[in-house]
Amino acid sequence: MGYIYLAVVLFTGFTAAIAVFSRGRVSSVVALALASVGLTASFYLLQAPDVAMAEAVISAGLSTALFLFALRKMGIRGD
Amino acid sequence: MNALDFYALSVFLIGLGLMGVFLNRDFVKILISLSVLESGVNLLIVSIGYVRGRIAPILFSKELQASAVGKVVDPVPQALVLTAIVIGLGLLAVGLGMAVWMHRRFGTTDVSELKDLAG
Amino acid sequence: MLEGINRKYDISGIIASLVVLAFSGLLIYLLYTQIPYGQDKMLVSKDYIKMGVNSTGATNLVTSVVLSFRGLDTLGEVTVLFASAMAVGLFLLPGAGMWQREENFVLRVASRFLPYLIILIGIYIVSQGHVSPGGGFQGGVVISSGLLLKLILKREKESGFGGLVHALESLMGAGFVALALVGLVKYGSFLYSFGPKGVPGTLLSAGVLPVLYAFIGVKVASEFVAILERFTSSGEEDERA
Amino acid sequence: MTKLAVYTFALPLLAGFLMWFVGRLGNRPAKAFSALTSLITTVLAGKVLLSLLKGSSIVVVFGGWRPPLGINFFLDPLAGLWLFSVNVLMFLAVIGSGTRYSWRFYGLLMILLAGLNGLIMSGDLFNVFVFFEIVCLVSFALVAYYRKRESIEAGVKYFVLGSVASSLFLLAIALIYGKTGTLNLAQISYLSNSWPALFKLVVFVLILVGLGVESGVFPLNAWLFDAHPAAPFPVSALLSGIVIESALYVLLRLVGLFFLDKGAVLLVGQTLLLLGVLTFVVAEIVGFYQRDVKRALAYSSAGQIGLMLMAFAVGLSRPDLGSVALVLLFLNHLLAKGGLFLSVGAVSDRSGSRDLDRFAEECAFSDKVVGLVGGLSLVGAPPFLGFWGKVALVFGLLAINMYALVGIVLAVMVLEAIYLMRISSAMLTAKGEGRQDCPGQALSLWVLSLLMLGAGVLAVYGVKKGVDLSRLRFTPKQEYIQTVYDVSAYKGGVDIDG
Repeated sequence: MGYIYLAVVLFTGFTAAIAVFSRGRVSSVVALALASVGLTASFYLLQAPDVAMAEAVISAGLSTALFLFALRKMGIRGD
Repeated sequence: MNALDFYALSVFLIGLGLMGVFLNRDFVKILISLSVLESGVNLLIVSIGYVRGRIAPILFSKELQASAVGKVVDPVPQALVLTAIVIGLGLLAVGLGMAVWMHRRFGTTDVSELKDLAG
Repeated sequence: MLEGINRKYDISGIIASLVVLAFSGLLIYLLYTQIPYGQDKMLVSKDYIKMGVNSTGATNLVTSVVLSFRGLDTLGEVTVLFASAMAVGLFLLPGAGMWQREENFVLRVASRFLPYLIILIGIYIVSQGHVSPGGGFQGGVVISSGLLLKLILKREKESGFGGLVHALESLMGAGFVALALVGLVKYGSFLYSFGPKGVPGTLLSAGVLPVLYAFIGVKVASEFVAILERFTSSGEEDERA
Repeated sequence: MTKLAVYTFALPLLAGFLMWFVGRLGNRPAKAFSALTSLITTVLAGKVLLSLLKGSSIVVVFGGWRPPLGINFFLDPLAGLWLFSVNVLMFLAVIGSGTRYSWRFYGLLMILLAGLNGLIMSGDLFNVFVFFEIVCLVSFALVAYYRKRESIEAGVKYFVLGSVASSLFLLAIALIYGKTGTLNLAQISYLSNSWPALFKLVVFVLILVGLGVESGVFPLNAWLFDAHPAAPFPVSALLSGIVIESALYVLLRLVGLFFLDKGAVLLVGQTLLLLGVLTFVVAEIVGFYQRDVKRALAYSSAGQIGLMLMAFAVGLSRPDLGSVALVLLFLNHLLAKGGLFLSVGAVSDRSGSRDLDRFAEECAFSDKVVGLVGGLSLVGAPPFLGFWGKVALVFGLLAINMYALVGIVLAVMVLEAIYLMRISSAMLTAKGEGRQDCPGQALSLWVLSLLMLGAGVLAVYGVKKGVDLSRLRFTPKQEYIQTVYDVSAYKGGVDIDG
């Protein structure tokens, strides 16, 4: 059981670091989405199904869509 | 049993988010760092409510309802985080609205250039 | 990977990082000493767990906390969303969809039936909110993502969901407050969860909680459709005075 | 009486939700609708205040659950006064807001009012955070309403600082919940005596930073000096008049409840006093050199917040002087700054420039009256509340023998007087005969001037009769805990009838 914990924690931390420190905006939005997926898994492991569903749908789903739409409105083609 | 548990991850995310906000100059990247910061705080709240070896606070069966106090995780932090995640999204929508409009008016979303342009 | 980023590495950047590092260290120390991980630290929650089901009728304790014990937070939460939809309405103006130029066959076919499937899932999540994990917020967002397909393919002449969405959003918000006020007038306290408790675990249980969550579900769905409509539109905003 | 308190929060919310429908009829009906709503909440808040002054504090219970289980509102006479004055200025700002704003503007104002009313009354920690978020989010949107280049920079800076601050405040809530297992302010206050020093220090710093940004405390108020001038004038009147004060109110309420056990009173008092002096001195000195009129007024607002912080710090050891000074300074600043921003803002919009020499060409007569009365009371000229507030503060500082501080504060007060009088004289000596957009503006300016004069007369009368204002103070810990509910009887897990 401990390994799954470790895998989720490392995955989330790594993707969040990419999201904050990567160069391109679209690549860091995608990294943020992956971090949200990792976060959803963490909430699942923490016995919080409601929060996992909310995190998956809102942070992984809608936030990423909003970011990409905003970048699209700014005319940025995935620099 | 695992030293690297969710407290460590949430504090790592909080630190990462704070650093991202201070170091980045591009407003969209600052918004991303803010989302990471908020995720860190949300994860911390839920992991404060977690109790090892207990199950989610859904009392689906009769006997679980009878003796649930010792078997179930704390529901209150989950309720708080449910609200906090949606607040975070509300803030993000307003922030991205500002970013788009800032880009349209200044041609860039670089916060540090904002000073001399608007000055 | 780090050097190319337009970032400020002057003194303030370094000081900020050191402060954040020190703060994180202090936070870790504090957490592990004061709030041990994985141990039962509940005080008020013991009451919620002990009497949650038979006093609110909802088997999902998180829902009973969100709607009944701490209902005011959720009302505040709904207000935050309403204000952010209105604020986005201030910044970005509606207009035609941005994607109609590239005629995309897959999207066109998918958008005929897929949204309705997604909305069905969303309605299920909202309606089961008080029995199994899920609820108004999660279900509402799923419904709005279902309608997203329709939004993306909106052509110039097609009118968006504009009027309907705003009307729904406002009505649901007002409905939520009205239900809360009924609790105040008839039962003496704002947001009182009245109505038949029913058999816990069945659909028609937990009195007014499913109705409240339905209001929230439709409100959240219409709010995000309004926000998404603004974000997917190519409307050039005018110079407001 | 508890029902009235809930209506002051529920009605503006309902008005905000229904604003879209009223907006279909046009912007003027929307303005009329929000003026009506804020008038009703002002009357209700007035009745609540009267009953509070006569009777004892009120505890409002939500969802039918008694305090430790459910969320509760707590109203003491000070909260009643704050609530009433917030609603008064909101009503006057709505009718005094001219004709240039859309229905969305008034919808956001109504939600801001609901958020502020909830923030002042709330007795639950996470509930304070949610209302705080509402107030912050609406303030970001209102500051950036004009979407000019200048308000973009103000809006973005305010957004980033505000978001970081609210995340840190949520972090403080997480730590407190982890440590105590409850979110009810009275129960946390009861349990906070046993917190170790390091934990208490970290939570104190987090709450101070989290709420300090919005309340304009010194190192964190960089956003304030761009946001107020760039915002539409009714918004800058509200920001300076009630939003930063309500954030300060909540900060002082939480500090009063969690951190003032016997050991820490001196330390907390010193820190707040230092922060207050820094906020006051830095804001006034920089304000002195401002050519932009609205920016100068924003610096004066930050200065007044510094004075209020000092008043609270003095009030910890000398409650009779400190808390009286806090109340008088708050009321004076609300009326004077609200009036000044409403008139100066409108005048500078009409004349198109905010520079000290050219902004006043379009001054109408009522603008001149407010310029004079507002300037005098803000500076602290004798008959007005500002005078009594500053005197009480100075005496308080002398009482806790901070003589050096008194010297600095008096010198900087003179500085503040100079640059405020420059603005008032510019308005008084303006030759042109300006015309206001709508009669509502003149009405609200006249009402504010009369309120200031009336308050001054009442203060003189009160001083002669020796009326004691000691009830208008933050309820001390013990009394707060007793009024909300019997903490010791609550063991947790014991079966309480729902």
